[in-house]
Amino acid sequence: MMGGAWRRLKSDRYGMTGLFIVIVFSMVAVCVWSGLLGQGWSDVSGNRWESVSTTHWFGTNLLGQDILQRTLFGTATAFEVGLLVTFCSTLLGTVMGALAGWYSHGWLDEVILWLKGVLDSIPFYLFAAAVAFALQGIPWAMHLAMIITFWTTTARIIRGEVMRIKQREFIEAARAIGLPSIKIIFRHVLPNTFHVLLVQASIVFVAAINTEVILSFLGLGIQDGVSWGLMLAESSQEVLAGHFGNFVAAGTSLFVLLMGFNLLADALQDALDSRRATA
Amino acid sequence: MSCHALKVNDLSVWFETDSGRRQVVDHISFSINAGESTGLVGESGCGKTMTALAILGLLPTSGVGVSAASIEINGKDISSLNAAQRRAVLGRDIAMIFQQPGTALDPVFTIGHQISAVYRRHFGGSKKHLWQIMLDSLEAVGFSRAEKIASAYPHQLSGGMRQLAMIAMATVCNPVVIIADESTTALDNSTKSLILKQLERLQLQHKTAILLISHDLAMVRQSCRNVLVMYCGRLLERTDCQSLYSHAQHPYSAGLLSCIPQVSANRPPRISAIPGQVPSATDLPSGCHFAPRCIRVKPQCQQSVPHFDSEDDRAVACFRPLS
Amino acid sequence: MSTPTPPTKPPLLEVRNLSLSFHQQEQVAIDRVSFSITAGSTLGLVGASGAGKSSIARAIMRLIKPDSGEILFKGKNIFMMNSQQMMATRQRMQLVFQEPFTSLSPRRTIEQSLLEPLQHFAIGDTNSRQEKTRQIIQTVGLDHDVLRRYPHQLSSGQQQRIAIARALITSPDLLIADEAVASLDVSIQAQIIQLIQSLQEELGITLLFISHDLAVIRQIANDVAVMYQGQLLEQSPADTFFSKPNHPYSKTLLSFTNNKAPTSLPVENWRLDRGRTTAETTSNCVFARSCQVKMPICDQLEPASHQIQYRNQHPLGPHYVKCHLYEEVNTNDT
Amino acid sequence: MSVPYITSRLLYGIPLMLGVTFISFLLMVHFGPDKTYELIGKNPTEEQINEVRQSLGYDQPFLLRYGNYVKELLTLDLGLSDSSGEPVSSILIKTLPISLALVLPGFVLGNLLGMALGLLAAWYRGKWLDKLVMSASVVGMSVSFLVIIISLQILLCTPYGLNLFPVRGWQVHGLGSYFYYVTVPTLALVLVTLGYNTRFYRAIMADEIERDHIRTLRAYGAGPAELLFKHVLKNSLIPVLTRIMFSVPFVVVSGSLLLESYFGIPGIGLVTFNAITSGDQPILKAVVGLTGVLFVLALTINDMLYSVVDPRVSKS
Repeated sequence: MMGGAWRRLKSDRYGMTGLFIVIVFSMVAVCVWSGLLGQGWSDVSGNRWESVSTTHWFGTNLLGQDILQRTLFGTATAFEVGLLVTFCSTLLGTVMGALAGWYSHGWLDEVILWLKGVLDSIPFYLFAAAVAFALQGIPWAMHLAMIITFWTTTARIIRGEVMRIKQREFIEAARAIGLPSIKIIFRHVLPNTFHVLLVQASIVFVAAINTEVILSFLGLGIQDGVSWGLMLAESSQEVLAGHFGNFVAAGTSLFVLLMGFNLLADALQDALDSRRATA
Repeated sequence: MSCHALKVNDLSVWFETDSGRRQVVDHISFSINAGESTGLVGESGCGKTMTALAILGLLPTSGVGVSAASIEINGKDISSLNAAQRRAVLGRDIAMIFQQPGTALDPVFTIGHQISAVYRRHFGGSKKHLWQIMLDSLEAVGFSRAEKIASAYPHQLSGGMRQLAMIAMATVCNPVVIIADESTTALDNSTKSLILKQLERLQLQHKTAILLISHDLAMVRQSCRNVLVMYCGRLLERTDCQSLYSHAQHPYSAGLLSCIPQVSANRPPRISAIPGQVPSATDLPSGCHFAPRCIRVKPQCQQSVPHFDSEDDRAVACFRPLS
Repeated sequence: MSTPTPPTKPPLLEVRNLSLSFHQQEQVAIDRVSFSITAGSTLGLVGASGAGKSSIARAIMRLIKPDSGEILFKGKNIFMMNSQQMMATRQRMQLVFQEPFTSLSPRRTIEQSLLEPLQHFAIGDTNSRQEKTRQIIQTVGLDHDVLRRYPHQLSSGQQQRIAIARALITSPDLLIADEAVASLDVSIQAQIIQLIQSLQEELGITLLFISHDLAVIRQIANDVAVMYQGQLLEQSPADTFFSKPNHPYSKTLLSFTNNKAPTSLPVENWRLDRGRTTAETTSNCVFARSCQVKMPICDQLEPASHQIQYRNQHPLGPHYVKCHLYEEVNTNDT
Repeated sequence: MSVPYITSRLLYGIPLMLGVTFISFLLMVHFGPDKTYELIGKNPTEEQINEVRQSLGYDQPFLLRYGNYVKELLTLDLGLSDSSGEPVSSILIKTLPISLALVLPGFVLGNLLGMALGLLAAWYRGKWLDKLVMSASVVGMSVSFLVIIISLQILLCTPYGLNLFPVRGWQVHGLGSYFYYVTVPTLALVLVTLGYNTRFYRAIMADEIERDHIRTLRAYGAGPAELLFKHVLKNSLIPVLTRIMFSVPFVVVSGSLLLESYFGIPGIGLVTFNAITSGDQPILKAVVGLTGVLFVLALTINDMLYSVVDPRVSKS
């Protein structure tokens, strides 16, 4: 089944382009983490607002820091935020969604739905501000805010899938031989939500990177280190004076990576579509 | 016999796929006279529904190919009409009843609104007039409290009632031809036979021609005069119902008949089955498509396609027909 | 012709006064249903959709909990069993569903699906389990190479054979088939009926065969039970039922099958494909509204289930009818 | 729409409102920063500290403080702003109209355009037009809000571009000046939402077009206009309504937050932004609590609209 999906993905030009982009960027991130790239992001290596040259490919910023180095380091930051938020919120969303769906219309489902409803009712940026307000000084406030709000969508999708799968006869067949619920969920229910999860995870990844930019601009984002969001926030002061280095470097990187993920998510959706897989 | 209610001439339907053409309807021709019912039988996946959708021109335009020499209703060719001209014919001269009564009607409009909209589209008229026409058609299919049904939404009716409402919608313009595609398959046996009775009664009244598509030979036997047997996109046998059941000529027809369990006071004989299964449209056997499952197969069957005489009243596409 | 079953033989499965309502939908699913199946015989449970047939199957498998009543398997009430006894009982009864495709777990190979019950009940070791799957695949008329495939790679007929194989792999005493041939094409349906018939002969399995189609029931069942709106209206040996049905509803069902349906009935009165809500009163006969031979008493009093006594005919088994018409005959006779 | 249905919907909203207010209370009041030391002088005595804590209500039990917070929200008696000393409620009343005037045009246009493009793409599903619209919307979805704002500013408001509109600010006196200041923010809002909206509406409409009852209508001679504008639109109203209701907080609140802080427009967004940066608790807790409550109210109304739109809803 997965083989067929991979075959369909491979024949999708846009999807493969997306995958290529994502792989290139994640390799940059890995290089930054292992100390091969972007280590000079905070060094003052030139004068303020130097223009493009062979030593500074994208010029320098206000403080004379190399914009290329900062962009490369920002890639790693983007992946840190993306991976952490995606992993935690997907895990939380899957557990909550599976519980709510399996015990649908029970008290547990009601409680989870209520919690989801409450979290969905507070506009996200305000919620992030509130979390940052409550956790003053803690650098993970932004990540926490994203995880707390992003799991609800995953949970809603998984709940719906589980409720749909629960109706299927193969679940009744498993219950008829007395298989305990937990085994049924892990063996027969969750594997059938895998394709939905994969697509949803790539959407969450995009949302996380996108949100980091806005939160950084609002002063609620990354506390130490540098990110594309911080660079864009910086650039908003500079563009009026005609310094486009930060804006072009961070804006383009952000666009290309998000585009790559969006293309990949679309292609995954098509390739893993169960209706096409059964046809 | 000069003018048939419905005359289909050399109709083909195929899917364009990555792996090439998938022929789902393969050059079929048939005709139905006014006031007669013809059954189109065969197992699922043999092209029955595709035939119906192609006649009405309802197949999607991308990825699907349709060709026909002509499709005539009362002698008028509808296969060459443009979209707007075709819309003027659909519902007025030819109507279709679908398989799933649960989803075939729009859930957010009342039954009455949907039926009168069909009539208004083709003939217009005042609101009062439309309402009366609609009530008449509901009463004609057997509803005694038509007004109540008219103001109901589809979800408020049972499956059988929805299908009856669908029949009212099909008959409101008094069409020349009605195509019923597995219209009773989703219903209980009891509801099924009541609905067939209503359809037969309306047919007698209005001299409508009916193409009854079904996999259920028992049902076709009850309500049709002629029968077409279809397999893998081709017609294998055409005959009147009586002769099909007394002596079917094609081995496939005979096989299908022997598959039907019978209700009888004495314990019936053991059922017999056709071995194997319908091949997929991507992997059709050469020659006669039925040859691999046929008990009377001979070498010739796998090499060439047996001729099917499209003009004759009785025809069979077989090199070794049963008597 | 089957030999008459001696009345002393204890039934494999006995259902007593089973009742069940779906409170959320306010539907009466099962209303005081009692019947029994002797070992080795086949009971055909017939009725329109929504009559409660599937609910009975699910209650027997303990997939849903009835409101009241008892289900006895080999004389033991399954609701009183501890988990160990229940585990042993579950191994002895199995279920086959209507939809072949959704019966099989889509992301597991056929072999994994077949091995699951064996592993769960800890039957045999790894080798003997694999041997068993090969055997059972042959029993249902398929080749070994389907074991490595996934459900969506098989045709619906093959899928249903696999579903039957999975049900048979623990060598159960009771097999419940819930509309197991209803969604299949005629030629595939005939093949599956043939398969079930040969399984009956070779394995002597006891079968509860649920269907809305009397013609299919005629092929397979020794006894017939008719359900209507949650109640059991008639139960009799198949040969008796098909030659001389007693309950007016049974007669209607048979006449529909032979297409001798009455057309005079206003269609709003067809309540044949609808269930009964909990709000509706049960102080009358449930079939009274659609009955063609209704008497005044039918609207006032619910008939009891009576056993029909035969004088001349050799009884093939007990024959129960829940209708006022036969109450009178019976009281006159005794 | 029946009375019990309305009541049940209203009752369903109550636990949600309690939850929303409770969470904002927890985050901003209970776990929020302790303001005692900002209000007192150097080397305070124990007594002074207690006095200030008492005046701030810190000595009261948890539930009572929560109760007071809910009461503040209900009576709109929200205290004074830390930074300006003005009553919070009058700040909100003053700035709300500006925010609405700023984001509503973009919100409405973004949805209308998205709907039109989605309908077009769904109707020509699989054709080149569909592919074009879908590719464009993926591009649109991949551009960050901030990048769009900065790009538009460069292109339209600076000498590096066309230099047609003001770089920032909001001096609105009439319709002319309104258009002068609102155009660039509106364009930004439309561009950032259009990709998502188009995809969403296309998915909904494409599903509806595939429905059996649409095939029935085709079989009975209904033309494309009748299919699309009568049946497809009416059947897709529920997801569309939900979408609009759910996107209100995102677009109106988040949109105004970002646009106003960027363009320096004195609406609620800017007030909130300043409150975030300066830690002005009375304003933040009022904004978060009120938007949450308003959102729950909107959802409740939304649920009620369902039963008007779809006859199946009030039954189940």
